[in-house]
Amino acid sequence: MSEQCAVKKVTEITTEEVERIKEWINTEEYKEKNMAREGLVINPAHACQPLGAQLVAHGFEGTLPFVHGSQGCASYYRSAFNRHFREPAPAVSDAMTEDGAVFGGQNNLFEGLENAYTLYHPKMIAVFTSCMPEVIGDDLTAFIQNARNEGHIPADFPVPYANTPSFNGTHIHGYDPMLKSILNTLGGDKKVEGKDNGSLNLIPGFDACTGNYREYKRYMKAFDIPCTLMADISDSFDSPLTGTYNPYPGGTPLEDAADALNAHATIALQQYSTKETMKWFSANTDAPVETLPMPIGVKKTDELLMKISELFDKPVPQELIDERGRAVDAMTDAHQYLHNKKFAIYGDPDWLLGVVSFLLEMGARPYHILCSRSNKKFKKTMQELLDTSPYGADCNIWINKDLWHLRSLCATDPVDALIGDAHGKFITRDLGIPLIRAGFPIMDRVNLHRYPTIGYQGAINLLTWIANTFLDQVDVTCEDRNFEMMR
Amino acid sequence: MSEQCAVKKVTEITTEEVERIKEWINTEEYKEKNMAREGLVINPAHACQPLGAQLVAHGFEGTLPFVHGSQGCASYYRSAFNRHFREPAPAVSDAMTEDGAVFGGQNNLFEGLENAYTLYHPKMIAVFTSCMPEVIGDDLTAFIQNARNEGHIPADFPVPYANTPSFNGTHIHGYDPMLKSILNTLGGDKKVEGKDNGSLNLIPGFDACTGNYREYKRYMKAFDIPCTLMADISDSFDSPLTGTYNPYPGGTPLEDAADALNAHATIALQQYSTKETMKWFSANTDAPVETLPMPIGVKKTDELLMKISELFDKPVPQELIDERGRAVDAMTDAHQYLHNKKFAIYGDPDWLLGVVSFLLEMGARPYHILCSRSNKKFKKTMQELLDTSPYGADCNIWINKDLWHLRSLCATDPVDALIGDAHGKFITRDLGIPLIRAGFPIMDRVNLHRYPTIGYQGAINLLTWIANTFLDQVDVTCEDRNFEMMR
Amino acid sequence: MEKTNKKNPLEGITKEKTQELVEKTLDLYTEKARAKRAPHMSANDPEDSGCAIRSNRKTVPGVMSARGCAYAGAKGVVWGPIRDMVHVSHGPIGCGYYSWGTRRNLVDGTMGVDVFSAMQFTSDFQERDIVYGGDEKLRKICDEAKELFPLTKGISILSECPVGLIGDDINAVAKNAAKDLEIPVVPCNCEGFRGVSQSLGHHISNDTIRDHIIGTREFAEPIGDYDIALIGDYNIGGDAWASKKILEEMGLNVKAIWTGDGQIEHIAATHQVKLNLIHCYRSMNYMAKVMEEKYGIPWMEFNFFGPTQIAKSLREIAAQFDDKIKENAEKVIAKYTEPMQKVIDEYRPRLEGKTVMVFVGGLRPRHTIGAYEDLGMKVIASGYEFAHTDDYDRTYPEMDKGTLVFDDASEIELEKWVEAMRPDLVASGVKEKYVFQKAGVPFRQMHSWDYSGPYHAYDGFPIFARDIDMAINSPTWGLVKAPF
Amino acid sequence: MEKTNKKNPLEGITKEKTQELVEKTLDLYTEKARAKRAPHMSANDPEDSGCAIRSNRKTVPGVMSARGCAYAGAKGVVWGPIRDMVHVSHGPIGCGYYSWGTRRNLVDGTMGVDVFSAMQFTSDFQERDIVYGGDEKLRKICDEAKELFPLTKGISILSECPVGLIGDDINAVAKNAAKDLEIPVVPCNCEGFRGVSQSLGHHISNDTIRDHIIGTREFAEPIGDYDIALIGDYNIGGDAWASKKILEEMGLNVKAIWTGDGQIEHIAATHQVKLNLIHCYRSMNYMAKVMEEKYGIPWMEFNFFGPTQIAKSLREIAAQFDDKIKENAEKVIAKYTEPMQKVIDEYRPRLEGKTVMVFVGGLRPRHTIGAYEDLGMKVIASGYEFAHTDDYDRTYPEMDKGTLVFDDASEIELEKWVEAMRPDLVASGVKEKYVFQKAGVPFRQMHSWDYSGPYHAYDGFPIFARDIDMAINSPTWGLVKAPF
Repeated sequence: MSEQCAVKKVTEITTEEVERIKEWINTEEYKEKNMAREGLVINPAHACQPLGAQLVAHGFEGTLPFVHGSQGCASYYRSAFNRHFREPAPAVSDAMTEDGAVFGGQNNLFEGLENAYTLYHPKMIAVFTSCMPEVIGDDLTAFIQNARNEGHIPADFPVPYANTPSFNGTHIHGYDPMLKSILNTLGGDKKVEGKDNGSLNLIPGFDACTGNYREYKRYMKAFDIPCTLMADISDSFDSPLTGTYNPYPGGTPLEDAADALNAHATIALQQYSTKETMKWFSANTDAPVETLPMPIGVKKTDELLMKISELFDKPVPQELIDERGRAVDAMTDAHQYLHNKKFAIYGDPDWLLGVVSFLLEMGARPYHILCSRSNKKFKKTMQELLDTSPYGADCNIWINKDLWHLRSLCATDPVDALIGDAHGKFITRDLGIPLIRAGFPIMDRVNLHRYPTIGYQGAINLLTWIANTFLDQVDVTCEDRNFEMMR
Repeated sequence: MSEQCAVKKVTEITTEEVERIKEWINTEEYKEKNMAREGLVINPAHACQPLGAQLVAHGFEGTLPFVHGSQGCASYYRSAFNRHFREPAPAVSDAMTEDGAVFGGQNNLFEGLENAYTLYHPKMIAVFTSCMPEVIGDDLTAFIQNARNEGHIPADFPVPYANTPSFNGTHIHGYDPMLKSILNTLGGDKKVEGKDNGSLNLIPGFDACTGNYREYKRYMKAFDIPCTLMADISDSFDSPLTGTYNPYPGGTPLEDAADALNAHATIALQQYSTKETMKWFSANTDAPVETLPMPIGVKKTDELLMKISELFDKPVPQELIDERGRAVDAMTDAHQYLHNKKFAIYGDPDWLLGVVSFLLEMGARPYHILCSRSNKKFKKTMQELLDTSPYGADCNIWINKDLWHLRSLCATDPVDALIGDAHGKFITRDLGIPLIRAGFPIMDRVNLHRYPTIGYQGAINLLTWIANTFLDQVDVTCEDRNFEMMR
Repeated sequence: MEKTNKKNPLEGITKEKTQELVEKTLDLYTEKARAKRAPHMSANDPEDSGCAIRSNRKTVPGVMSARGCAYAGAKGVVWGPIRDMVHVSHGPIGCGYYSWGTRRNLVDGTMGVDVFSAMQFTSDFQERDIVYGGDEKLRKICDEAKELFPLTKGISILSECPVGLIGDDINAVAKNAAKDLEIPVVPCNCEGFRGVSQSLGHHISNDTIRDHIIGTREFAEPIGDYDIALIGDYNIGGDAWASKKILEEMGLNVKAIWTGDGQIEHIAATHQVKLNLIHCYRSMNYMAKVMEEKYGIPWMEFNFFGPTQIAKSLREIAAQFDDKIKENAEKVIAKYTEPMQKVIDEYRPRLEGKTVMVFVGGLRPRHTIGAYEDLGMKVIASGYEFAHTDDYDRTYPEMDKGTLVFDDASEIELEKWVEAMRPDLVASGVKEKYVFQKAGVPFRQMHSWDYSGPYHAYDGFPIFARDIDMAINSPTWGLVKAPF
Repeated sequence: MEKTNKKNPLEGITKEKTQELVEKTLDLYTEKARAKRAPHMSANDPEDSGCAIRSNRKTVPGVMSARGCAYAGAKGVVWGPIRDMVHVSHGPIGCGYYSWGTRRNLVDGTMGVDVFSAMQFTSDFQERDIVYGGDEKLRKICDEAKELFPLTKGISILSECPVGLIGDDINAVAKNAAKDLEIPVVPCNCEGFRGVSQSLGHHISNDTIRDHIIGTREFAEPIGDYDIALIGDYNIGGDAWASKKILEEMGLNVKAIWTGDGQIEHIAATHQVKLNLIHCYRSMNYMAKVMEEKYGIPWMEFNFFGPTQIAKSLREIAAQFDDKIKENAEKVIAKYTEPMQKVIDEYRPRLEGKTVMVFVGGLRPRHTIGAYEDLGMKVIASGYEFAHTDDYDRTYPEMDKGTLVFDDASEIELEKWVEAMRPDLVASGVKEKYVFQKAGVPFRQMHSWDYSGPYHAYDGFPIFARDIDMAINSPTWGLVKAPF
């Protein structure tokens, strides 16, 4: 930039240029160029590991999430949750700076743990890392042991920790090690041979829908089976406004979590965000350990209920059978609004498998399925799901693609609606396709995370949002002569 | 038309004429003319009495609604329910025709009762009238006694009946006498001096939201107080699809209804649709009989819970206190989307009082409140409610006006949104104002009647619909430069 | 009659078995009711019409009938669709309210300005109107209608039950109002208690059109040889627009439509057309006959459901005209052959051998048979809500031997038959829809096209095919039985 | 310091009481942390700046800080708002993801065509990039950005933590790419671990603008006497548009905005303007000084919050120009006096005597004081997230004696202070918002204007007033305490 050439004049982009490019980015030619991208990622549909770890931490009783790394990281994770839930997200960091790069972060961790323990009176501090300590290779195991030895925290105070490098996987991959570490820290040594506490460990996986957690608990109550719902954020991120701020509302009771290895059975409801945790269960208990699909739609919910029924030798409660029937009723009544409609869906792999399953149940076509960080196994699993239905034929699975890819796909091979988080809204604006908001994050609408998307009521909710979005669209876009009272 | 003048030519309305009138009907001048209407009613926001009676009938165990009158009436009531609930609405009529006008409808009633009893195996037949027998003065008391005497129905078979003339009041006024008659028929003679069965009679009033009924039951379960929810349509009009048709799913158990006079207390949740019934309770029992406002919004829900708590000397359950806090939280978080927004609302009087109360809680302005058949008492009650809040200042209450009046009002003195049933959609189309659908009937969207509008969750639901409607509108109508990720 | 994967949908259907089913169904009734209902249902024999179904009788009290009333026939069917008039539901609030926006008779124009069909006008009778009479109010209503809707081309007054019982003289009011307001004001005594079904409402309305409308206008332009009227198309979901389109493609001029998207002055000048084409025979055959008698206009029935019947009808219509029209008809048929075949190729494999039970009104119980057959399906039972003998006479030959034909079925009969015959689709009305869906049986509303449409003509068939397929093959049916 | 219905919002606020509160707050800490935090908070004394607040120090580990990092300062504040460049968040996925669309720096143009601010570009580092370095990928990214967005006027490369740790040479990559692609490609080493807050990110970014941009363009049209640049307005919710509007109304030409709705070539030519007007002193005073030194451009601070400060600023700005501009300024002030008075008349009665605690970044902790005062309110506590000494020097005189001034507060301090001082409003960020709302305290996000805005200039004040009123007076606060 310091060359000695004559200084150029300020130029303005002409309207013609803008119009030309505006058209061009909707073309097949542009799509080809766009899909060929190798380096640049544009509008990705995923965040980084520590976010998942922090979600887990918020889900345990009295637990303070603790970011070992730069303070800005913690601010980012916290505000991401603030915006989605419109709730506090108390978490601290140990504010590593340049000197950390040189000397490592042990001193920051010491001081941080001591202050956090003193100021915020947590029952547990859950430590996870952001990039910096991962790059420089901080040894958390040693550091935390040293912190105990040096009295920065009491010897018996639980400090689970997880390595959650942001340059590997996504937020769902940070969920797993943090959960495993918490369970191992609290109860890794508490397995009692032959003991069966009669309860179910239920592991939702990364899920930012508080309504889902409440629904899981309601289901288990209906079964009358004691349940330890792991990383239960339903109260942490949906607490009453009473005039008194409580930084730790709700969460999985630590005592229950500590007894996890003595449970009657363990079920995970996502497979991609719970792998390590489930391995840990399998390695440490002889009780049944099952990984089921996320129960979105009728069939996947059936699967969960049947499994619970089988594991606990209890019939599915009539209350839930009736709910099922009501969901099927609603779906039948509204099938004509979704039948053969094409959807573009983007999000986390387990969630995608669930929503796709639901759409297929409705005779809808999950036409563009986009998972921004995933692998061939996911692609295969998804393809197998698509193959179970004629409505899955000719549908497309896109892995390791982003929302700018999706924009090109929808511009050249359109769909009737998008389903996904708020980040898809630019596609819907540009292409005039409605967005049904679900998943994480939703920072431009209120309360949606309070409504379950799992289970039978979740199916009704999804159906309501989708069908009524189409009906709204008809009423807005139809000609006067087709504007009608009934739909 | 038979004059001997030259036959005129077919004329076409010119585009200019259309444009001129199209503008004219939005003017102040037109509004004045329109508001001055004395005879013609255009697009009314209310139906007729028998519909309310039929709703009540559907709400009791094994009960077959029976229209004494023209068969077309029954078809109309049934299809109105079919379309709103997307559910069966089994009901019969005795198909009176011309000869009924001459000889009265006794023979039709005899034959009808006999056939209905034989074919549909009801546990109770609830008879109500449409116009014809009301005009000719059929004596139901005598007819039904005669039917028993002549063996068309068994002597002890319950046949409550109600006079529900369509030329008087609205659907909410048919609810009342039918409910009273059912309770009187089943249990009018069953009051046992000193007996208190410990339960609460809860009377929702005319309400076509199945979600509300379920919510009432859930509340009472949370209180752990036995409750007889009267005219409980929650299963009748939201039954599972199982492959087997059951004409009488759910409904208030007749045995419970028969014991109503021995309840610990009775609460009605609407005042305008339950007057006769509540008089009957007051006359026949010494237990507390209370008429509360429909519990829409936080304050009115508080009132209900406090009353239950007081009557049964039980604290409000923590579960509901937490729900309250979560509703207040959601309302606080979203207040900025509703604050000072103007609404036009139309519907039944009790429902209007509830929705207005909720809007005032949100700092919103219920600017045009329209009740198509009501009286000065309602107007006064509503004005008192408006007077409790600065946001009620300058708001307008319109009684005995219709939706064509409302169109003029909204055209000349606009609002930000309408709240009401599907019939308002033409106003929203013409004037570009969004419609938030609530109330009865909604025949152009799915599932909305499944979501409670009462109670704390109802407040969250209303809030979600309203706030997200505005946010949708912003995202659709804003300029590109104001299209944003967060809202 | 168990459901199997049969390719022949009629397999197992015999006169004997069907008659046995009829008997079993009648066993549900008391003796008296049985006697009344027995003549209304029978196994069909296309070659022997001795099995004639009794029809157009009073509905048995206490059964669950699908029928409406005379008012419904007048407001919902004949008068309501006329777009440029104010149709006043005269009497209490309900009748107009329930029939508001629920029949999908679409119209072109600007609501509240030059078209009014989507609106609901009523006199909202109160007790005092019953006691003191509603004539004065009615007159006020006419004045207000004209004042607020200056472009209205007329007013119809559709009486509800009380009006006929309290002795109001709506004819006198209408006459005076017509004179003063200088637009037709048509009194229609279609009180709901008259007759046995909506059918009488059609007839009464036809009479009022005959007495007050027909012949009161002439077309501004000269009459042409190809001028026709389309009678008995109510433009449900745009049906009339689809029908009109291909009639015009074959060179005919559709001068008036009765009454879908109808314009009253065009209807008034219909006496000038060269041919009346009648689709819904039931509701309007009487008018065709009147025009034939009075003005010598020939009329013919036709059927625009499904490509086979459409082609047949186009040729039959063309046969009434010259060679040019005949050639045009062939061109139209040729033009649509391939697209229709594509529809059939797409959906027939998914629908082949499926069976249907039909129970609706008007023309559909027989007219839709061919459309189902184009998709490889069979109507195994068909019934009318409010037919007359001439409807049944036209139906027997269309139905296979042993299939069930019936009249004014009560819901319990339908349930019994569906249980026994297990049709793959029930095609009936909204009151029946959710009953059969609860029973796990696919269903389409065939009065309102289930909020879809059009189903008429070439534009309609692809939509019809798609809708039938999605109803029958929706994967939601696979969810009905819980696995636990 | 109990909350009362006092009309004098400062009643009961004394240096002693505030200092006592400070001490109590510090009691929460360990000795070590107490020593670190103590110098960051004090009771104000506008006449005695001896109480200087310590600032721009490392955040204490383990407290709940509101601070961001250098990357946040570079991406979110300085570079991100420049609309016509592709800003690449270089490193792992998260930083770019979390900062995507969350700062409301609005832009004019067509997204993905000629403006890119609402988009998120990242190199999405994977393990292999950490191990083998990301330079090659970065170069590919530059090429792809130029290919897919041919109208981009440049590329910024905003380094995240790992980049600085693994020894990548983004300067070399950028230099080559700039040469090949013929657009500025600006490497910005704003790794999050650098410095103590986003403040260093601003500085680093300013340095890169200085080194790579300033002086590389000249305006196409001749330079005029009234040409100015608007520095430190990030167009949150349209702020810069509101500011620009009245500057132009008074006859000035806003040639460049730094950086809200910014255009890189205009920024590059800013060295030609006659005056730099600086709103957000914190983030950009350095650049103003650079331009003063290097190009002799005078600069001045101003304040566009609330009519009192706006009028004062307009006069001060005008004082830099000739009489024409001075007259214009008076005209502008006169024009808006009545509408602003109407706003005050509407809201002041509802807000008179209300108190505010402010804790935000940039200029707002002092600049918004006057706007609250226009509404009859008092700021009783104010603090900065990432200020320097010069910020505090400018703040003491604006705050009343005994009010609380603080730096880099941790959440627990804020809680303590709010509990004790019971302000009627807390004005801070999203991380604090729901904490204080849970405590029943009205709150507005004052980084993002809580998704409202603009708040700057005359267009902004009515919106500011409305928002403050609705936050404080929302009837939802009356619902907080359950009656049971």
